[in-house]
Amino acid sequence: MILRHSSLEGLLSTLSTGARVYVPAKADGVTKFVLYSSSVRPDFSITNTTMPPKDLLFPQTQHMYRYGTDAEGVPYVEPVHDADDVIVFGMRPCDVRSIECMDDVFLTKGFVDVSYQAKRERLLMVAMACTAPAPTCFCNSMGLCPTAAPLADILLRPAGATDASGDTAYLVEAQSEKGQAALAQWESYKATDTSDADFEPVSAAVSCSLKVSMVGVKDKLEAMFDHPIWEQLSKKCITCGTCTFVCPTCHCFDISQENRLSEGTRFRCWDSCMFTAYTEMAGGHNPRASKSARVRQRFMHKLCFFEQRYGKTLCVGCGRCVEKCPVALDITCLIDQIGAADVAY
Amino acid sequence: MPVNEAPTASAATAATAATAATAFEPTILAFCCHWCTYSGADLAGLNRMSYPANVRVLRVPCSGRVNPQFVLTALNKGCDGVLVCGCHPGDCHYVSGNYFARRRLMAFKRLLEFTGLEPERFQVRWISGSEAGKFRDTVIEVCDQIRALGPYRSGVSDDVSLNG
Amino acid sequence: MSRIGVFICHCGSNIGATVDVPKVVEAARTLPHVVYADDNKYTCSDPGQQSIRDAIEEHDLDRIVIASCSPRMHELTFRKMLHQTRINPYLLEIANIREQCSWVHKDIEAGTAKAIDLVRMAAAKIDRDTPLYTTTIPVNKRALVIGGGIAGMQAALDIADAGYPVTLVEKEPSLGGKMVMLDKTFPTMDCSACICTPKMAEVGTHPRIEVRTCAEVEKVAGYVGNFEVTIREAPKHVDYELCTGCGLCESKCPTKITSEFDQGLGKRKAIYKPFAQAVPSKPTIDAAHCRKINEGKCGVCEKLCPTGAIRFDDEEKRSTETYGAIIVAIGYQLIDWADLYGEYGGRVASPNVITGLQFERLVNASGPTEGHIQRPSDGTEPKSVVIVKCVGSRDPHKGKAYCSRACCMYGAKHAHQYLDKVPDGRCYVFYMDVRTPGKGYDEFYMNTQRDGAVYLRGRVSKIYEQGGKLVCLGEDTLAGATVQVEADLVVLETAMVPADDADRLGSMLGVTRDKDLWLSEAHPKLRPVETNSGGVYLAGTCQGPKDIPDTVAQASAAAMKVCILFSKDELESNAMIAGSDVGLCNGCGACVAICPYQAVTLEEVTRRENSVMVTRTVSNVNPGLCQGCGACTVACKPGAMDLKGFSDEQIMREVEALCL
Amino acid sequence: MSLSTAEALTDALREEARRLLAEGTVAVVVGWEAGRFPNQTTPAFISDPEQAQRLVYGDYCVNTLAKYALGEKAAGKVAVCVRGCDSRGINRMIADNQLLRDEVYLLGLPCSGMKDPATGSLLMKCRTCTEHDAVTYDVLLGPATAAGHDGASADSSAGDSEHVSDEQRFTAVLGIEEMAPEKRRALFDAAFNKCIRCYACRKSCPCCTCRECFVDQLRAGWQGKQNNLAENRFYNITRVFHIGDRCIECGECERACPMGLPLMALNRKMVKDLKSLFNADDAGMTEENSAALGRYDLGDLEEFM
Repeated sequence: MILRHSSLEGLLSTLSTGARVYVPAKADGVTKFVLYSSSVRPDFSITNTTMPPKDLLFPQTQHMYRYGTDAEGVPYVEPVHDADDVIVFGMRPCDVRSIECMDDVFLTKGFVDVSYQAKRERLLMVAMACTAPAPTCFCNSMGLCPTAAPLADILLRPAGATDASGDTAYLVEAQSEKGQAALAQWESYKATDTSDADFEPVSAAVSCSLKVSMVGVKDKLEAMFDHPIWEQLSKKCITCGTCTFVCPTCHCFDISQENRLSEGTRFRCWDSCMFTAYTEMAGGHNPRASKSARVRQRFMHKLCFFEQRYGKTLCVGCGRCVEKCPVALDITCLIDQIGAADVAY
Repeated sequence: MPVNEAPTASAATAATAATAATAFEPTILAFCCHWCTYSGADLAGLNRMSYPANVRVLRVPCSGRVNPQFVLTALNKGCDGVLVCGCHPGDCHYVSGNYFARRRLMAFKRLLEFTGLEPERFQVRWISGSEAGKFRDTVIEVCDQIRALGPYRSGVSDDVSLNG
Repeated sequence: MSRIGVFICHCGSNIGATVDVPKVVEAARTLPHVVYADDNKYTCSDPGQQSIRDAIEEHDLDRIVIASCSPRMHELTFRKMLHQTRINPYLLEIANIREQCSWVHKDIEAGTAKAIDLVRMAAAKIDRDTPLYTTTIPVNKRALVIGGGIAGMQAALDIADAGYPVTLVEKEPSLGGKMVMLDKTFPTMDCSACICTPKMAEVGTHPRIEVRTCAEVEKVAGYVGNFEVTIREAPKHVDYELCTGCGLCESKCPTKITSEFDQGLGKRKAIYKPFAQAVPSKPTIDAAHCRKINEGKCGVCEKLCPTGAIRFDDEEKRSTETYGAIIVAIGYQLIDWADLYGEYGGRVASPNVITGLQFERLVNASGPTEGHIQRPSDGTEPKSVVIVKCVGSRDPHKGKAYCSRACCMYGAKHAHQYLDKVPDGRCYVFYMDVRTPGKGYDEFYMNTQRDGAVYLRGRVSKIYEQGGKLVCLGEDTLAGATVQVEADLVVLETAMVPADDADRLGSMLGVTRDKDLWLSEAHPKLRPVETNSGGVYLAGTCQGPKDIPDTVAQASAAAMKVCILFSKDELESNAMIAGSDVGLCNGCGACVAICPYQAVTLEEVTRRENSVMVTRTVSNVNPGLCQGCGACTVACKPGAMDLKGFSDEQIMREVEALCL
Repeated sequence: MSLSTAEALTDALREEARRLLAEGTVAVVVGWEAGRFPNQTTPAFISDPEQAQRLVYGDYCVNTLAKYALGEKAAGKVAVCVRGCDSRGINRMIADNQLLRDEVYLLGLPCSGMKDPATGSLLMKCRTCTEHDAVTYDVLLGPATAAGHDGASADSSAGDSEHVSDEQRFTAVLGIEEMAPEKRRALFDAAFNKCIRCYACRKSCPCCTCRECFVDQLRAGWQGKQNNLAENRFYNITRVFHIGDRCIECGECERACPMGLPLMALNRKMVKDLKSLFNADDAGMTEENSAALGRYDLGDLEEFM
């Protein structure tokens, strides 16, 4: 179906009657996916929101269960379920790919994370193809296409050009059964004066200007654990958690609890492999005490270990870390350096 | 299943129940130095003065021991107001503790108010061991002020969703 | 897991009347780690204490909460009780449900709820209590007295008489200080030297007092009971072992210099005793003025000395010794009025404008004029004298805001002495107030007025010379008129200010200085001779202006404090003190700067960190010095510094428990 | 600065770095090198004299480098490129006993304010900078900046035009102070709400040199791990309070913050108060530690009574 930009608002308010709908928007100066309401102005021109949508499945703080002892001293445990129907409207292809990576971690290989699963099952991903990748985007190099998002339930592809009225139109395609079913609610908003056949969506040739070569990177990295490159590269890293927290695929967490008298809550929070405490053991020993070891871990995980385990890189080329790293420790430069490194593989 | 409701309910809760939920009763934490204000509070008892039961005294050796982080914790954990009391400057049992406290807390109070905290919610007073009346009056005054302000909203329960 | 016992006291009906004690007991039983809770009619009574001891045994308690009266009342009682059990006496918290609950709240419901909260706070806190132990530090029973004036001498004598060895350090060549410069002492008009010099002799000959003159304290390390003090002695150039004090050298020395002792009014030699009765009664060579030392010529003294005691090549000596206690008795000096009071002539004032201390030398029989009051300018007897009080005192704009306390009396004394010696003279005293609080003081003042001294209430605004006279312009505020008095001599009763050394010594000893740099006592009312540095005491005017009786009284008081300290072989340190976590400390030193007791120092440690040996600087708390105020804990950003018994975690737990 | 100035300074910097490394005076030189994107620079660590030509200096050297001295000093003496902010950071760390002056060799560089590579406009942190040029250095490469920043006061006149008045420096603080309390609360609640606690602010701060930050310690009641308004407020206010009397106002925290929190308004609130209340010195101007909360004066204002 074809959807005109001008009818999006109506669609979003209809959708938000049955689900929590998140749209890209700027809130308090930060671009992210914001819960849609009439006061929210979605901005589909944002190429990549500063904060990825991952927290809709994997919140920064996730309460897991409450526990305690009751008045008779009998212990109890109460799981926390808080999943709602959620629609993410306007995800970029890289963000969709990041969910694919998170699915690998939280749902496959026999390890199912119940709270992730609960949210994931109630998530509808509405993707939006990119027309103008940002200078920091490099998803092509990571094997993605800016105009395709295979895992999305519904894909919106804008027209290659704005039509005479100045109103952008989108080609809407369901890519899953869930998406197909969801489209029923959309019917009343579709443009009736044009048909899919007449529509020329944004070209598949849209491409990122930033390019790196991933050829041999994984294999080289396998041989580079003790390479001096890590020591050099990590010097400028200040070991903040910015890259991990803005990364759509970083999924590490730390479980802790807060107690009050005889009850408490167990929760998990995002953690970052850049933090010293990430690997610190109870006795105080830290197997990854040095900055270089932590920097190595992060990039190894992104470009090597994840691929070994799940067959894809854990970097989707969204460029968020490239943009936000306060010291410009740029993963694309690192990939270039690995490519240039004289390492047999 | 919730636990321990009746016996461990806080005074504020109990007091609220007593007045049939008509009025908000604040929980106020008072850090009092052992040497001056704590003994002033004891003297108020000795003289059978009367003041609202909303205040809970937490004894510290010196007002210089009061870490501003304690104040933030108290507000986060559910106190509606925090009072720090110590010896008058010049009378510190430990020579200079309250001079340091005075500087720290002056700066800290301004910082809290800068971020929007009502000035009444965090106050500092110097109350000597003989100023039982001042202790009572301070408690009454602070309690009235905070009762008028209503409960403090720390945002501890507002889970921050980054997207939303 | 701790095993807490909670004991709620009824205190007869003191608590029971407005707190439902059984309900508090019920609530206490539900608290985490509370394995036993009970009430007691009177917990502090023998049966009450016994029931706690029994419960500790019976229920295997490892810490206890007592909800009763204020900890200021019975904390020590209950700690002593725990001494008789296997529980560490510091594993005790008291919930104050009497003074701060039952006695101030009339509503039983609110009172009970608050009592429950207080018990819950105490239980939360005690859950994180750890056993605390006092440590003992040895006491070196030797005292150091700094300053050989009347205060230092009195303190040294008292301590030595009590049986302890004393070292007395005096920076001048003789003991005696300011008192020995005085002619007579008010109000009794005893001859000052007559009562001071016997003390000097007693100190000089006391078997347990070692006197070091021309000496200064250079460095102090350590703490109460264990001070390491470095003393520097300037060269005297005379071997006191050989010198007999015959005085031949002094009489033949060709160099004459202005005498410090005579306040610039007389002369002395380059090899000299400051005054006849000096102790030690042996001369010193003033190297700055000695011809032999400076020009290589002369050497008369060396040639004449019958015992060969002269040592031109003498050098300064340093020694470091251990003392258990230090008394600071460095006295005062007079304010340098000339810079502050240009209207009195300032630096170019007439020589006939003198200070009270100069007057003392003028009127003294062994002074430069042999007791004849003469004008310094021409040696004539002044027929009119103006005495100006409060020069530099009570004058915040030019001098000091405080009252120097002794000047009213010695101003009256000077008027009396002048009128006594010059019966036809006229004496005017300009004053702001006359303050005579002391035994016989006001009578003395009244007598001076009867002697003929004219008291004019007001400040002198200008003094200038005219026709060989000094014209004093001032105001008589009682008459409401300006007055002009012509005088032959003007005596300025100038303010006392701290000795030059006070600031340096104060910072070395960790004794705070007040805004005027007087050394501060630990408490203005209750600890007047102690300082905030353990083992350091104050005597005399270094603490603030005072007269001789007060100085002597304070000196004896300080000596008594030292004797009390020395009556023990070991000192028990406070158990509730700060301690630093070496692992967290980054050695920034914020705690060092903030500690009023100089208890925190930075030191290097070498330790294994993450499998590597590392040497770093970290802070260290001296348990002998720390008083447990906790100011350092707040200065410590990473929370490495914590206070035992009031730890961050304990306080946080209390806060949390309160908010449930 | 003009292109020719930048080039001349870059040449001087490379030459000095090469010399220092070749002569063995220093083990490493910390400066900037070009990044991937136009005008982008990134911190550079040069230990081989042959690599000195990688160093650049110009209008886009946005990183304040001081804190790198701590990480590099183990290898030997560290040469650090310093402007006002970097040098004050070095002084600050010396005052905090984290660094010895002898462990660093400071290459002073003139600065007329750095620009945002994305927009070409003067960085926020440079607009309110009071000290452009290094306050301490071992060698000065190029003349001190005579003219002001390229921003508002640029080219006004030669001479002392670089002075940023307290009014300019505290503009943001004054603006917030004037707001109604509810508005201030709303402003900071929104800011604290969006904080993701990545700790880039503390990691970039030359005053944050604790071995283990309070937030990393699992202490009951201290700093909770959850991300919510209350905990985020606790973190942000405590961070300010921990560094407020030592803040050198380099603005790195705010620049590093990926979420755009008004961190310098918070820092400067304390700087301003301590200055007006206790006559506090600007931090990092000397190696002395004059942190206003580490001392007191008997005559301090009494408002608590």
